[in-house]
Amino acid sequence: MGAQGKSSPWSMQFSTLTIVLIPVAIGVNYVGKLIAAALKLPLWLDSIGTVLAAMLAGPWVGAISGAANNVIFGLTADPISFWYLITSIAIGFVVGYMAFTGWVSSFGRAVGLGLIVGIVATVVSTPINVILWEGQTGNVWGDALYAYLVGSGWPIWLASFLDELVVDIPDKLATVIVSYLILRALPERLATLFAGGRDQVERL
Amino acid sequence: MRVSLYVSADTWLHRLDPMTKLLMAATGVTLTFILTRTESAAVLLAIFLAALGTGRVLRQAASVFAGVGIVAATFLIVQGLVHPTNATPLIALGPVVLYTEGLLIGLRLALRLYNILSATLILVLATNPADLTEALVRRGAPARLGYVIMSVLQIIPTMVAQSAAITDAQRSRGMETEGSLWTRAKAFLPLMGPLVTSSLIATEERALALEVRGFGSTVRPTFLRAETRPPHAVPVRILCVLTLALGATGRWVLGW
Amino acid sequence: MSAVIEARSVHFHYTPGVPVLTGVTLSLGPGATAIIGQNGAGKSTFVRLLNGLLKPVSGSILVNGADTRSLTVASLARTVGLVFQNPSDQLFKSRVIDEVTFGPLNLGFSREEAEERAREALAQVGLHGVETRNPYDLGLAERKLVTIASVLAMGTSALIFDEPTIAQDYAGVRRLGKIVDELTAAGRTVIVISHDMDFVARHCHRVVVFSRGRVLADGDAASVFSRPDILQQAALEAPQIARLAHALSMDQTPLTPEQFVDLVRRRLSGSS
Amino acid sequence: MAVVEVENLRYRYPRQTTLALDGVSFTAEPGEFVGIVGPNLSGKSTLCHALIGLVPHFYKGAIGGRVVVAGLDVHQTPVAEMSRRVGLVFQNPFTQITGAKLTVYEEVAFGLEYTGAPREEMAPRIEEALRLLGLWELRDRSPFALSGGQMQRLAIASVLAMRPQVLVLDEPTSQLDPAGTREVFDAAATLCRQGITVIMAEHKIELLAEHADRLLVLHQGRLVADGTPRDILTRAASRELPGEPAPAPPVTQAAASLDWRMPGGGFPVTLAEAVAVGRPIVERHSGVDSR
Repeated sequence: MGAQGKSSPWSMQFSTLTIVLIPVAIGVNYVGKLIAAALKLPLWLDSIGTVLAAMLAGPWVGAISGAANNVIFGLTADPISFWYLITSIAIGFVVGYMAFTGWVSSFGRAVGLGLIVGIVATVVSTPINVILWEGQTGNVWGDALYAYLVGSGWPIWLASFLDELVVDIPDKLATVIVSYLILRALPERLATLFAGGRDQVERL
Repeated sequence: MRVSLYVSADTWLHRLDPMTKLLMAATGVTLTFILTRTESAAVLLAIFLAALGTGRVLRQAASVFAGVGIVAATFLIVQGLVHPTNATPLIALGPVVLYTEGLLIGLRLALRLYNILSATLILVLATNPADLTEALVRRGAPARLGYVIMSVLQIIPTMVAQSAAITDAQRSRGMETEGSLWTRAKAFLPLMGPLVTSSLIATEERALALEVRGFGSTVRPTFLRAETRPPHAVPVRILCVLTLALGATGRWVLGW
Repeated sequence: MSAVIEARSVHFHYTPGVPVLTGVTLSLGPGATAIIGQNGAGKSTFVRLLNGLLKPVSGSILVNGADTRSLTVASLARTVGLVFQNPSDQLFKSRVIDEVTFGPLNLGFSREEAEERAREALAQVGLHGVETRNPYDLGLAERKLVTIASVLAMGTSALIFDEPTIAQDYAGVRRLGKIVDELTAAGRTVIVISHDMDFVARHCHRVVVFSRGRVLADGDAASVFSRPDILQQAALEAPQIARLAHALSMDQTPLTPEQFVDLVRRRLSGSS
Repeated sequence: MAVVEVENLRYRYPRQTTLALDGVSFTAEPGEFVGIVGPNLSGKSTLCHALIGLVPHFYKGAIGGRVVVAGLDVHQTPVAEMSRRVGLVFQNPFTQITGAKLTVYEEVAFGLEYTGAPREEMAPRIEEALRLLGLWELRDRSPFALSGGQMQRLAIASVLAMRPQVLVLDEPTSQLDPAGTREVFDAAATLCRQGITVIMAEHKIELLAEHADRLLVLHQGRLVADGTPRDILTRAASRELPGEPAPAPPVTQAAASLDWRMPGGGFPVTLAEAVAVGRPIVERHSGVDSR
């Protein structure tokens, strides 16, 4: 289902439908974070929309959703999110491409995808953290680990990587699993709609 | 329920056109990375706060600042405790020792955080997102990108309202939203699922509604309002460029 | 299986200074009661108070004698079921059967019991062979029936329907009417919020008129629909057939075309 | 001269085996109010979408026959181009608000901006549309702060500013309360009087009976009846239509049972007609003079 129906994952044709999908994805990111906070869950869960957009409409739409997410919140509500633009783009690309190659076909594979996304997010975010904040993430638990590691003489890069990793792995794993469960419950009609953008009209 | 932090008012800052304020924010962020010494960063922060103050948005800025207070505190504590260059103990609370070198680095990080924030907030707090978007589209940004930005800000409140209705519906079916971590975690999917599915279904009608309003049109869009630029925009822009030059000179020639 | 819900001078507001309900006193028992009124009259707020989603600012709501303030929504869900207007506010499972068992499982039934109840509920709303379908792949009318079944499966003695007929076609409306009739016949307490006066007239014995947060009228359907003055005050209209009878100065208020035809025939034969 | 010509229209959605529309033909004249009735999934929405080209351009699938609206062959013309001749309004008032504009006034400008209308033309066209729909006083409000009926009128005003010759409404009142429903029907009637052709798919048969000049009855994708409300509803009340596509209004049902006929034949379809027909009959037998 979803992106697999398409001829190539890298096709860059955007229908009105895929354009409309982007603000919805960003809204889902936002509300996901809100609900997670309301339920006092120890995770952000703020990229479900980006992940789903990528699963449904491919890597470009995923990446654009991720980018637009951070630009918009950066310019309106949370200036720091602007700096993690590249992380969101990477998540969109990775999920979009891997969904196309069959990584959302079963629960087990979705777990694998979640781990990969967590690692990718960490790899991309670590340099940003090092450049901006000497490698800290601002997350209390992650930074506690960072403090312990640096205090025991670990290099900042490695400590920063692990600081981000302990936060990102559970978060992205949960994000991808939730997205996978939602994707699986989507009606066929919807999947057809997003996959059908490039069909030709036949004559009867 | 609003996403944007923008507050409308009538000050020199609000009257400036969006592109000038974008230039101001960009200048401010660039200077933050050019002038990295603690003293220079403090001077920059003072300048940014002055701009926010005269633009009458300091109160809103303060609440954003407070929101990242914990992050700033973490910088001070963690760097003060463990930075590799730490040598001079400053404060000792039992076994916990905070060092001068680390604290200074933590202070610099905190200043950087607040400088990036306040420079950006000059744009964010005093610019209507609609005006900024339109200004960008006028300068050749894709009109569809303009749509995306604006509709996000409007769609989010309706999605938040719908998530309240969904919460009501699921609680009415006996779902608990409080209790152990597992109970709360189990509630996430029943709350999120209907929101995502119905939002995605609504994209169809939304896309149709845009199509019938000419959204797929390939002609260059026109604009309801003519663009205006206040007289003080030009001096402000020149000032930005001069400050940037001064900052660069200061850093690489004078060693600020 | 019946429930009595009592509202005692209930006041409610979301924002202080903007009252939504101002002193509603109402006792709701077995049988079908319609709550009608303009948008913003406080109907939807009122029913959210009945199942504990909202708590009165002052006054109290008693469900079978127990104050809703002392009960959680989850525990009230055993007694009072609420079917929301929009099916997409609750559907999240990929199979109908899982959607319908969600409520019973929340109430602590075992999976077998829950599935047993779900199958009964689906049969009761007249849905057959859809257990493994995706609810969103069903038509709108069927999707609504799934949400009703998902509440019926919880076996509550009181059931509230918020705008059941919205966006339904004629066949869908008739099916919903049949469900209301059956529940009423089984002695349940049924509350229907609706703008569809023909539906209300046909399926609800009692009609409560809400206007600006208070009860403007309360009585059997015929007596309420015979008062155009009150209905006008609430920006409502009687069913078309009742308006016809009124315009023809007939002394009784018919609720359905069949009743009107009877009245006319009796009158014609009586005077000839 | 017909402004809408539909000839043997057949359509099948992608990945489906049955036709959603099967040999539909009809025409509509300028200023005519045409109602489309039929159960859910009978093809009402599909037909509405076909009049502006969303079927087939947006949905793809397979199409046959001919649709000409305002002189343009819909199957050959992009939707953006059609949108200047045909307006389409949907069920849900919320999803039609573009979400990209902050005020009612700007919302109406959206379509004009995207189709590149010259700025000097915008103000008069927006004002005209808002005044016709009775929204001029609300022009500075946020679109999301409107009531359902107002929002739906805003959706109509937004397509009206494009100066269409044909306005298509797809179940525009299904989400509205009675007051909002009235607002939308009154607005549609006003536009008809301006010479705009209104085509409305609706379940609320009482209101269609009152306002429409003609009713089209769809059943399983086929057009099974086309005639005046009196003709169609008389047949419906006499159970002469296939399935149960269009239940007659309660007054028509009652009149049919009592065989109360209009002077020109057929049963009354509105309250006023039923009163006019029924009063002499009832009063003749009442004994008391009610006037």
